[in-house]
Amino acid sequence: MILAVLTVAGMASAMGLRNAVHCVLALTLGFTGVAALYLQLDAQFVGLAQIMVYVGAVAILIVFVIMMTHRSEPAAPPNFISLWTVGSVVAAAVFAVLAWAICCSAASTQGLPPQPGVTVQQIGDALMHRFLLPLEIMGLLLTAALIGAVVIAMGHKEDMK
Amino acid sequence: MTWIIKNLWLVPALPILAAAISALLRRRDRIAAATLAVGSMAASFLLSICALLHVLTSRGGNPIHTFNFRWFQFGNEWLKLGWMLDPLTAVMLVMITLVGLLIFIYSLGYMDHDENFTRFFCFLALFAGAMLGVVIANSLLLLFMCWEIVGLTSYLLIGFWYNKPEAAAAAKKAFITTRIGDLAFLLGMVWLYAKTGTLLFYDGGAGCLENSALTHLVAQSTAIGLTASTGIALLIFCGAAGKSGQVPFHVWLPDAMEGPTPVSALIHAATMVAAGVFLIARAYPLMSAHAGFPYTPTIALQVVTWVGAITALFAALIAVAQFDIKRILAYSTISQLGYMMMGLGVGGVAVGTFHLITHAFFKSLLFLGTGSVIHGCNGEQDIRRMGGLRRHMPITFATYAVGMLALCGFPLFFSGFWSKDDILRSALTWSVSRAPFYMGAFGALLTAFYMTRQVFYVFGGRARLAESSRNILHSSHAAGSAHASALPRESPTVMTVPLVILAAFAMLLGFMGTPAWPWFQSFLDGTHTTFAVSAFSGLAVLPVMVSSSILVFCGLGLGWAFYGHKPIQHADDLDELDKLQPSIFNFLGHAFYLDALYGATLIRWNTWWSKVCDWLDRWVWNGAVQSVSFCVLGIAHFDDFFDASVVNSGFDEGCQGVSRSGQILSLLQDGQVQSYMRIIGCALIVLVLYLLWGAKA
Amino acid sequence: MIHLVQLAQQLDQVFVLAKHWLLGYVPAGVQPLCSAVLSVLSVILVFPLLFAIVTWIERKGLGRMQNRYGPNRVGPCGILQPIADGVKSLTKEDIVPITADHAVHFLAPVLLVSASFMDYAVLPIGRNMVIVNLNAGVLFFFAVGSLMELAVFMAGWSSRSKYTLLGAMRAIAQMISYEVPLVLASIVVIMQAGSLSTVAIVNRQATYTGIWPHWFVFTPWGFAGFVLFMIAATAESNRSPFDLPEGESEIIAGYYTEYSGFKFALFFMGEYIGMFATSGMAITLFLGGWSAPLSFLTWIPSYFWFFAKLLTLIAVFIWVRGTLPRLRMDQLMNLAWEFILPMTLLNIITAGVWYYMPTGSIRWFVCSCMVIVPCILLSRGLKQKKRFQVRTYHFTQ
Amino acid sequence: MNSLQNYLLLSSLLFSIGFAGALIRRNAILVLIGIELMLNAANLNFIAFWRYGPAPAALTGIMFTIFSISIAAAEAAVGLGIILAVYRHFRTTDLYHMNSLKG
Repeated sequence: MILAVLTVAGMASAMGLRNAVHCVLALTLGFTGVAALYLQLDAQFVGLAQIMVYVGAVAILIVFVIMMTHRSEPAAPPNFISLWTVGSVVAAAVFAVLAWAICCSAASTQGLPPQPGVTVQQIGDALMHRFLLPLEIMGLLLTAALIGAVVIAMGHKEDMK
Repeated sequence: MTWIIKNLWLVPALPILAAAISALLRRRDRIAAATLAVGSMAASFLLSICALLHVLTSRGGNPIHTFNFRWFQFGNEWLKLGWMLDPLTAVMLVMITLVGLLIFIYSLGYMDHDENFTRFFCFLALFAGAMLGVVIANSLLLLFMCWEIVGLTSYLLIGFWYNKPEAAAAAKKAFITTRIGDLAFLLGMVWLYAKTGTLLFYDGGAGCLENSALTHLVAQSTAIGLTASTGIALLIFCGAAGKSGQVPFHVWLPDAMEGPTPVSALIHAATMVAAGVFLIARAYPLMSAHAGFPYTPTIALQVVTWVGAITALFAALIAVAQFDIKRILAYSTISQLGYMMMGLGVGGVAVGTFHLITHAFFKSLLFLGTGSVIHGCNGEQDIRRMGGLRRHMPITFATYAVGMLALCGFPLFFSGFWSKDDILRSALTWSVSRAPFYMGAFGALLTAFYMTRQVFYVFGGRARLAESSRNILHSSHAAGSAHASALPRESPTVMTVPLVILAAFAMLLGFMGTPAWPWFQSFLDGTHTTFAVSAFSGLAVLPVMVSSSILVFCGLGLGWAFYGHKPIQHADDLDELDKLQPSIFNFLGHAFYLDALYGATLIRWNTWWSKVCDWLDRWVWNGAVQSVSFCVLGIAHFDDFFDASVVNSGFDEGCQGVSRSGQILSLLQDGQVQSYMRIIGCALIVLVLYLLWGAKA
Repeated sequence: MIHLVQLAQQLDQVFVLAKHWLLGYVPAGVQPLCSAVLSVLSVILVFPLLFAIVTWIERKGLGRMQNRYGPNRVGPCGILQPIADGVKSLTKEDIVPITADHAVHFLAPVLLVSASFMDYAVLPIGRNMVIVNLNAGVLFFFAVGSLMELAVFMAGWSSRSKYTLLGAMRAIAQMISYEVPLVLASIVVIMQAGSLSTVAIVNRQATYTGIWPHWFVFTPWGFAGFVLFMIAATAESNRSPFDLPEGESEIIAGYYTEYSGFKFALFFMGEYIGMFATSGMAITLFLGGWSAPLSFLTWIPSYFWFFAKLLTLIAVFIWVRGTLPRLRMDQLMNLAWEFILPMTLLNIITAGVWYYMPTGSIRWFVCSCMVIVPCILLSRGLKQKKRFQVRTYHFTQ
Repeated sequence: MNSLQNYLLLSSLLFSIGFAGALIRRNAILVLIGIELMLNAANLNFIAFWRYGPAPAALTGIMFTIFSISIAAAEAAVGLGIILAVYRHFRTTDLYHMNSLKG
């Protein structure tokens, strides 16, 4: 419960604050909360991976980009208010519909099954056997993403020199 | 001895390992690279000897030993790889490793001056490893991988002197041409996997070359009426044809001669181009999978035969009129490959493979001899500028003569005779048609002829090298011509010794497969054999032998008549044939001039036809046309009026309407990401609502 | 004899027993909470004490290396110096720059220190002496370690000063690029132990053949991994020779330039605690955790061994700091990406080979070659990249 | 209180928060953050369903989450790279000014 509140607060402030860096800090709070939720759901590996990837990598990455493109949020254009209202209304509607769907669904009423003692070893085995091909593809994707990101970001290096 | 089956992977692994290490070496430690390559090659030669011995000792029982393992799992099924050891594999292994070893040693001398010595040996070793992998592969997938590596290394080696533009171009050409074939090969592989669910050749009854799968394949038939097996076989044959330069795809092989000569010998004469033939031999059960009536060859085999026969004749014709010493051999290689394909088609695995093996030896011998010649002439490749080398390089001449006689199929003492004779004999008894036999026979005649021509040009006559001022331009490696002396000289021992060894093999190998004692064939077929002179009196044995030897003699005689008895005087003399039949000669010289040929015929035909049409026009059609034209004019006027008044206006209206609506619609596209996302959100809401509705109702 | 053995075991488990004894007095409902509190408290009490001692040792040691007395005023040969420092930093005024982002500026040191304390949750300090035995313990360690980068960034960014920002950026770049080899270097151990749980890893190493322990450091890949891990750890905890983020000569004190008083002390402590934690992880992964170095020394309590190893590693840290000069930024990055990273990757391969080869001297030979040869090659590559020349500075530009 | 329902509600709440952020904020980076939030919500769903689902031993939920986390990392890297490139071009990260695709 506390975790949920923490997470939601973090996320909400991440979206709400005006200063981009504050947003990122709040975001890390939210990520940590989600990770804690994973831990609560006995998914240790995923939770810690979440912290490592998001807090350790993504957040820092975002911070770097913010540092490189640092501007305070630009002044509100004429339609800012309408943008704000429409956006929030749509989002709220989405939430309402989803919540309704969840409440109606029958799947959500069952209780907690006994804890599955998932060790990291099992995950590794699964990755190496049943999910080998996805794993390979993932590696390929990550490599491609790495190169692509470098190329895109460093594209104009010679111009800058 | 069974450990050899477990450890057969070492045979290709060693050269590849050597290649990997020498890839890490720096350019200047040449010794290390050479030692690595040659040593690994020698080691795998010994291993393959062991393999051969093992196969020999374990005759009688199941001749095919396989070792399969799981590679990796995707979804819930495993992809399996494996290697196999059967007579074919063993023979190929020994052949490749032996020839490869000799060529490696040879290129120690040949590439001595090259500054990329290390890289060269790295590539060579990699190639050898991949080739051996092709041979031992028990899985079509593994075979395909090694096949591709082979293609890659051939690309790298053809373009080894990549600063020569034509070398680079040739490399590209070779790579792309073979790719076309490999694409078909890949398709066939995928098709096969889809049908049989395995790519292993032999898997204890579950393999794709074993009866269960084959019957399954034969049973199914495709849209165009071919059985699935035939379709797959044809696709695979495309790959094979691409690799071993059969007629549609032969264009890359002559250009591939831009590479260093040892490469031409190893890759484009002995091993790689034979890989295609090997592939057909390996997939022979698939090729010959017949739907019931076994006595007519399958469509696949017929295709193989015809393509082979055509190639054999066609390439032999072209070879007659070439002047580049290596191109002559290239075309003869193509035609010999055609023979092999034909042999496979008409006579089965044994016949084709026998010619493959013998050809590998004498053709690499020829190429190495060529290399030695070129080396001696400081990179001169034009046979008109050589001549008289008989005196300057005797060893080369002797060995070259052996190779040449073997290639011509000089009776009784040379391997080429027996293997070619074998092919011709089975072609004669082919049930479908006799044409391949005649084409093959004529090809044999031509072969003898052009080889004689080449030999007389190169070794006979008086030395014309002195007058060649362009040898620097021709020189394939600058370092070679650095210490260029006008007089040709014999090559170093490290180059001549392999020549001698190969020559010995080129002579002796033939006796493995004489009709009297068809040891080789029976070894491949797994049957037992005995020595029997009486076999000569068998069906069409002696006649074929006699006829083919007569053909050979005719060829030799013709060659002598043209080039021998009156030695060529000057480099710029016209070729004898050229004097005799300039048109035909040029025509062949430019590899059938295909475009010009079409041009000539079509145009002549056209002119004639146009004359006829002209007459018809003038006296028959004209009146009719006149009358018709008036009606047309009338209609045209009416149309014009109709357009102007009716269609145009309506059409304009339509255009305006479209553009207006476009403008209106484009308001939606305001380029704001977030408005798009807003719409997405609304769509999501609608979707969920719809799903809920569905759930409720 | 039996008595001695029992005594040894009692001595070994004394803290655990004490904890259980104390827990006996609290109602069963709150026992888990209390046990957690007790363990955490013990950590929070022990390690700052260690920190105090280590600062003194370090200053003395550095002094000796640089031919000067270290602190020698307060107490006998300055032994009380840490206390004086503590009092001073507590009583100093806590200055916050006017433009600083107060909340973040305050949170940064807290986050740093708490993160560095969280590291100890998975360190087995002695037999049965680990706070939580996660089955992804090592992962937890690194996850928490990645929190520190965030704290560093918060500190540097929030105090709105170019020095701090530069320092923070440097520190983060360095930490990120050295976290990769840190993790990769520890993967070999995970491969061998087949588990991510620190306890399992230590238990795996706590056996003996003859008198020799099965520490991972006594294998080729283990040794290479250990060295690489220590290098990466030095960089990770911003210590010399990798202390660019706080290079006094360039950027005054790096990201905590603008801190003073108690917060500064917190940063200082956080760094040291983090260093201890990393060394502890190195000990757990490679040096057999709390297990005794020789089989006949097992009667000495396990925690004693742990702290002995810890102090040794710290001594090594101090020694290195006193010995090596500071690297340039590009040298730092080159070292990370061109030497350490490839070495760790190769090391992983080596560990795999080791795992699948039959035991024997061949295995030793092959694996040592697989480690040594690339090491030589790579280092040669590094040296070739460096060109020695007289560097001229142009002040007129 | 820790029923599946609550987790789903929480994740949908997170999702819509992220969505709102993506809709409202005009700093491209923050929009990216919003997208990350949505991904996290989805992952939370996966984990929750895995935990409460019929066959937790199948690990499918965990696998999905691991893969989607790594995809998210890649996506963040590429996205930020793109943002940097765009910033070099427009000198701003304000989505409002990036409307060159306007019809």
